[in-house]
Amino acid sequence: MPDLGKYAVTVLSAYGASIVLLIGLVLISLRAGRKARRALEAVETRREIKDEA
Amino acid sequence: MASIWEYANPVKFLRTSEKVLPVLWVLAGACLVIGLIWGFFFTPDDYRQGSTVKIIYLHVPAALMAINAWLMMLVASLIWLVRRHHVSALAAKAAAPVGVTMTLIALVTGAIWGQPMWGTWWAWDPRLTSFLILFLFYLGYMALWAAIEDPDSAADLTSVLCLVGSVFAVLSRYAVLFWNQGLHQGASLSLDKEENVADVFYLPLLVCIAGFVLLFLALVLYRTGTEIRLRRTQALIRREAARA
Amino acid sequence: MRALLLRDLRLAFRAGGGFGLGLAFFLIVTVLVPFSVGPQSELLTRIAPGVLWLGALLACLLSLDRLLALDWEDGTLDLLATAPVPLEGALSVKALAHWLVTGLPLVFAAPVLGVLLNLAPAGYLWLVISLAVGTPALSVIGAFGAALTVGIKRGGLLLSLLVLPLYVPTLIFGAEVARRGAQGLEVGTPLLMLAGITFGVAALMPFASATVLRMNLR
Amino acid sequence: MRALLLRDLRLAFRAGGGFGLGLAFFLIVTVLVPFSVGPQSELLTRIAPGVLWLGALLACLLSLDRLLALDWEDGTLDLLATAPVPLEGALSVKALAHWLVTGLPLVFAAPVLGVLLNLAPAGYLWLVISLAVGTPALSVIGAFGAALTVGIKRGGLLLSLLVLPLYVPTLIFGAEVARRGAQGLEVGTPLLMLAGITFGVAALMPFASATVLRMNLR
Amino acid sequence: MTMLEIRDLAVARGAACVLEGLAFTLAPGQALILRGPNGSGKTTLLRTLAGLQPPQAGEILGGGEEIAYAGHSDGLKSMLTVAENLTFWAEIYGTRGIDPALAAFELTPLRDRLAGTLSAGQKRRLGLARMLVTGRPIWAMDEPTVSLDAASVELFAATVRAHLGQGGLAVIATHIDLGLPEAHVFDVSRFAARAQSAAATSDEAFL
Amino acid sequence: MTMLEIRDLAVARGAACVLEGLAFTLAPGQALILRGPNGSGKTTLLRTLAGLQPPQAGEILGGGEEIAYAGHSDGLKSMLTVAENLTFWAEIYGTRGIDPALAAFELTPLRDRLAGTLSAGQKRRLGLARMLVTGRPIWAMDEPTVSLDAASVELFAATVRAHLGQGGLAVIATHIDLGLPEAHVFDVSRFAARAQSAAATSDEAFL
Ligand code: HEM
Ligand SMILES: Nc1ncnc2c1ncn2[C@@H]1O[C@H](COP(=O)(O)OP(=O)(O)OP(=O)(O)O)[C@@H](O)[C@H]1O
Ligand SMILES: Nc1ncnc2c1ncn2[C@@H]1O[C@H](COP(=O)(O)OP(=O)(O)OP(=O)(O)O)[C@@H](O)[C@H]1O
Ligand SMILES: [Mg+2]
Ligand SMILES: [Mg+2]
Repeated sequence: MPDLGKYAVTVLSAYGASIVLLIGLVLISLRAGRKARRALEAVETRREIKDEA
Repeated sequence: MASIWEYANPVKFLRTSEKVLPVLWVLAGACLVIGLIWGFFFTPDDYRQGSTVKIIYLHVPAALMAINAWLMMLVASLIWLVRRHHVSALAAKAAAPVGVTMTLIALVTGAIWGQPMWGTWWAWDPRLTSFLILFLFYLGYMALWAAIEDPDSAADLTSVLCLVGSVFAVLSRYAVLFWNQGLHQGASLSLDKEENVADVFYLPLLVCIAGFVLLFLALVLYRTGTEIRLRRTQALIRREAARA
Repeated sequence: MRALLLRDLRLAFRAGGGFGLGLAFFLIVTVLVPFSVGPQSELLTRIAPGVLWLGALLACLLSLDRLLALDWEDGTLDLLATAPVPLEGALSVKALAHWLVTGLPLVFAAPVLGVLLNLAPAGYLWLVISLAVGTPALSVIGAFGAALTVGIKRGGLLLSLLVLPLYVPTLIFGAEVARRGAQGLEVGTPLLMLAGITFGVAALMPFASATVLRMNLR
Repeated sequence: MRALLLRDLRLAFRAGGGFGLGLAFFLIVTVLVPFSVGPQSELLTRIAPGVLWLGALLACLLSLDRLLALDWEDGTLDLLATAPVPLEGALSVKALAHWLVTGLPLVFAAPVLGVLLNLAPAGYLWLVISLAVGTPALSVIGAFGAALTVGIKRGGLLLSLLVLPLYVPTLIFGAEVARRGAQGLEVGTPLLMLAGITFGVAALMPFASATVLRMNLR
Repeated sequence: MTMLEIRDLAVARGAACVLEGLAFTLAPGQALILRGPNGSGKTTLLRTLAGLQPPQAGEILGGGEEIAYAGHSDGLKSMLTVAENLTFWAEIYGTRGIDPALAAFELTPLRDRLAGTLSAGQKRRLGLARMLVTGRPIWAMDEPTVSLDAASVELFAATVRAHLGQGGLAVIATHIDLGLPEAHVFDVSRFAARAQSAAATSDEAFL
Repeated sequence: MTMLEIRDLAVARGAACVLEGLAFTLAPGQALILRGPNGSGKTTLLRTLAGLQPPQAGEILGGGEEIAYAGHSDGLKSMLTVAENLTFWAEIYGTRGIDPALAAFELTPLRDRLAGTLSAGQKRRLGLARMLVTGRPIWAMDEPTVSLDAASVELFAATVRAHLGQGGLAVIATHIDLGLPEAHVFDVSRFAARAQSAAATSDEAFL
């Protein structure tokens, strides 16, 4: 750990806030992406079943 | 050589982005981790700003991406209005939340930085103010997307808003400059002003910027894919309903 | 009743339903203030508590015309008035839903916007408390105004006009709490008055609102 | 075209049509400001030009959703779009009518309200001039916002959200003229910019508005 | 037992009395078709029956908590789905099970569609399905078949008939033939208010 | 000479194609009645003819500046009188004289009444009178007789017949019988878009 001196709180909170925001964005994107993928797969399998019938 | 417009086909786009994305994620993650660790642990403190100079590795890349994301949306909107490629409309939609997060990071880190440097969290400096206005434009753009049901009209209307908004954003920038002279330092990444940032800070900063750019690309590609899948799902459901 | 609350909340969260718009409006008004009065931070610090209260009030006001007018236009209010729920209750529930989607978010957003206006550090706590105590009154009084103007096409502006004077006491005490808090003065009396207004209004106003709504539906 | 202008004006003057409401809102906001920031007169003098400009902007904003939404709801816009008038012209005329019933009265009312806020004597002239030059831009930009949100039920708040950032340059230059005027400084540059915005916007914006309106009617 | 009886009723719209001297009795299982040219006061009468406005004179027996009203507008939220719209009303009226109502108006395939995307007739069918979930015995309906095609009008007639069969009552204003021959026809134009009484509402005090 | 011809037209609503392969020709003096069950796409077709939305495929010859459209809503201002409403539209279309239009729909006694105080059917008559002041040869009307009583429907039929007699054209969507036996009936349900093309608008790219 580098010595941050009297600005430790400042620097750490800036890193903390940014990293939370970035990771939050990535997680939200991934979750929405997975949900969309699942929904699409559900519809596509339904379609295949129907096509076979 | 294949025309780049081929990738405007959603299915083709999905297939290609599927291949590119893992590489992008890895590169983005690597650049960010290397850049941030380098910047955080292995750079000296500035003689005036002390350790707060380390904030630059987040603040500057985020600020750059905040503007570039809007530019990308502007280009994508134009492409949609002129050539009507669905992928570009959806890419603009997908980029907005990324852009707004970047703006937020720039604002938050700037505010945290301002506390020790200027003795205040916030000052109505022209550059900070312009970013706040940019933030508002992002909010309005996203709210309009959310408010319209029909995806094509939503794409049309948000595209026009993006164009008009860009003009007014530039106008606001001049207005704000006129209104208040700032505290904030000028552009310092430009090549002719090397004296501003010493090499020790400059190299890790470049790596971080590369990381942010790659992360932006990865997120936009991924989110565009999500939007395409949602549209495709709706399209299939509609077709099913029409058959029934 | 629960069904009504859930429906109103659901409608607010659906695309275009208006959740978050009050918040955005609050943000924008706060941002516009420095543009209009100038950027000097010492000036901003002085007016910050008042501006934030005024902004919250306007954000609340602007969303009032969603409270009843939509339900009136598509005939829901007629049907609700003939349904087995007391109109007083229905109006209280609608005011509650309005507060949940408009007032409550403002309470949480206010400290962040305080930063933009250089609010004095001592002011944050009392700003939040005063908004939390005062904004419910704004929604309940607003429901009365909405009931009063419901028959009038695009009564939005008229509604604002009728409601604004009714908001004066709430605004005075609310802003007073925030201002005294920011200056480190004692806040007991205005806070008590503010709480009194909120409770009184929540208990009695729905009867007035239901009465005028019934007249308007006639 | 003339018929459209006359009809819009006539509707505005009829009962419930909204004429004077913008004015009243302007008055009330101005009156609420001392309640919220406190009554010290030297403070009020400092913020007076800005508050008056902000009040004018909000009054304008609040009446925007009458600009097109009413005509949309009752089907008039559909009929107008199939009628032999260019939509660009129709929108310009509607923006003009909006300015005549909202902006223009504010120009005349502002000096009176300036008294309430202890506006510096030198400020009156420039306040009136800046409002007269700037408010037309507010109506024209507002027409764009209204056209953008016309299909959306109760788009009122969304409309404000979209339009407010577009108002920033006008507000900055307008308030700057009024503020500098009140302090006896030179006002040439901001006044020129303000006039430039008004003319540019009046010349170009109707095309954008008509484009989005056509998209919305589709 | 549910009954609906009106005695010497007078109803007003705006400041003018439109109908007066109205009287009828409706027993369970009976339906009444209100007829009369445009502007004769059918809407006004139905709103009075539903309790939305007070009668000018005379009295209404029955009605009140027993009556369900359907006006010119359907009270649909375009941002809620068909099923959500109907469920809301079912909960308000404290009944449950929207499936029979959906089925009765052939809305089952549309149940997850947003109400805003329905065609005019589909919206109307949804508005009518609402009557089934109220669980109330007296139906007061204002031009229920507006925008409906012939097949849907038949659906509607069948639904009303089933409702009457269960001891329900219905008062329906309409201009077209509903295919309900068993219903009594009540022509309101015979009861048009005379000129004197036409202004005899709140103006009275000034005359 | 005014004609209206559509060739292989496809129309879409929302993101879904509803009708396709539509074709007809209408000569002066001819009327076309659009029929089809609820949700079959009549409104969509009329809006496309009126130029409010672009066709999905195919072409429309004639129309444009020749066509006057009347939709589900009448575009009335409730705070203007009957005469003021009509005069406004006359001026917009550059014609003059609203008296014949008022007379044709028996609105003369109501001419100074505010439009907001009219009954449903009276409002509709005013909306129809607007067509007469447009002075345009092609009328595209969506369920014009909603809320009209039998006498008013006859008035309407007579007006349309007079319009046709002067070489006018009319396309009318309706569910009820208008008493215009000479008009051709065009059943849109035969042209319902097939399943593949039902989603074949902007969805196409995603399939
Ligand atoms: C709160 C909002 C702030 C925003 C929106 C903001 C915005 C920006 C932007 C856009 C840049 C990139 C400039 C360029 O290289 O062209 C930048 C750079 C920079 N900002 Fe900020 N800033 C904010 C606050 C602060 C504060 C409080 C400080 C504290 C001293 C600060 C210090 C810097 C520094 C040192 C750079 C790097 C410029 C350079 O490369 O030398 N910023 N900021
Ligand atoms: N404010 C008012 N002042 C005077 N008369 C009014 C007012 N409002 C409505 N009327 C008149 O009251 C009468 C009754 O209207 P009502 O809507 O009840 O008729 P209706 O039988 O439902 O007609 P429709 O079949 O056209 O729907 C109409 O002649 C109408 O013109
Ligand atoms: N946003 C949308 N998405 C999908 N389908 C839609 C959308 N909007 C409308 N539709 C469908 O388009 C079809 C055509 O509607 P249209 O209003 O043209 O029918 P119509 O023939 O006028 O019916 P009606 O007689 O009931 O008025 C309907 O089946 C409707 O449900
Ligand atoms: Mg009626
Ligand atoms: Mg239709």
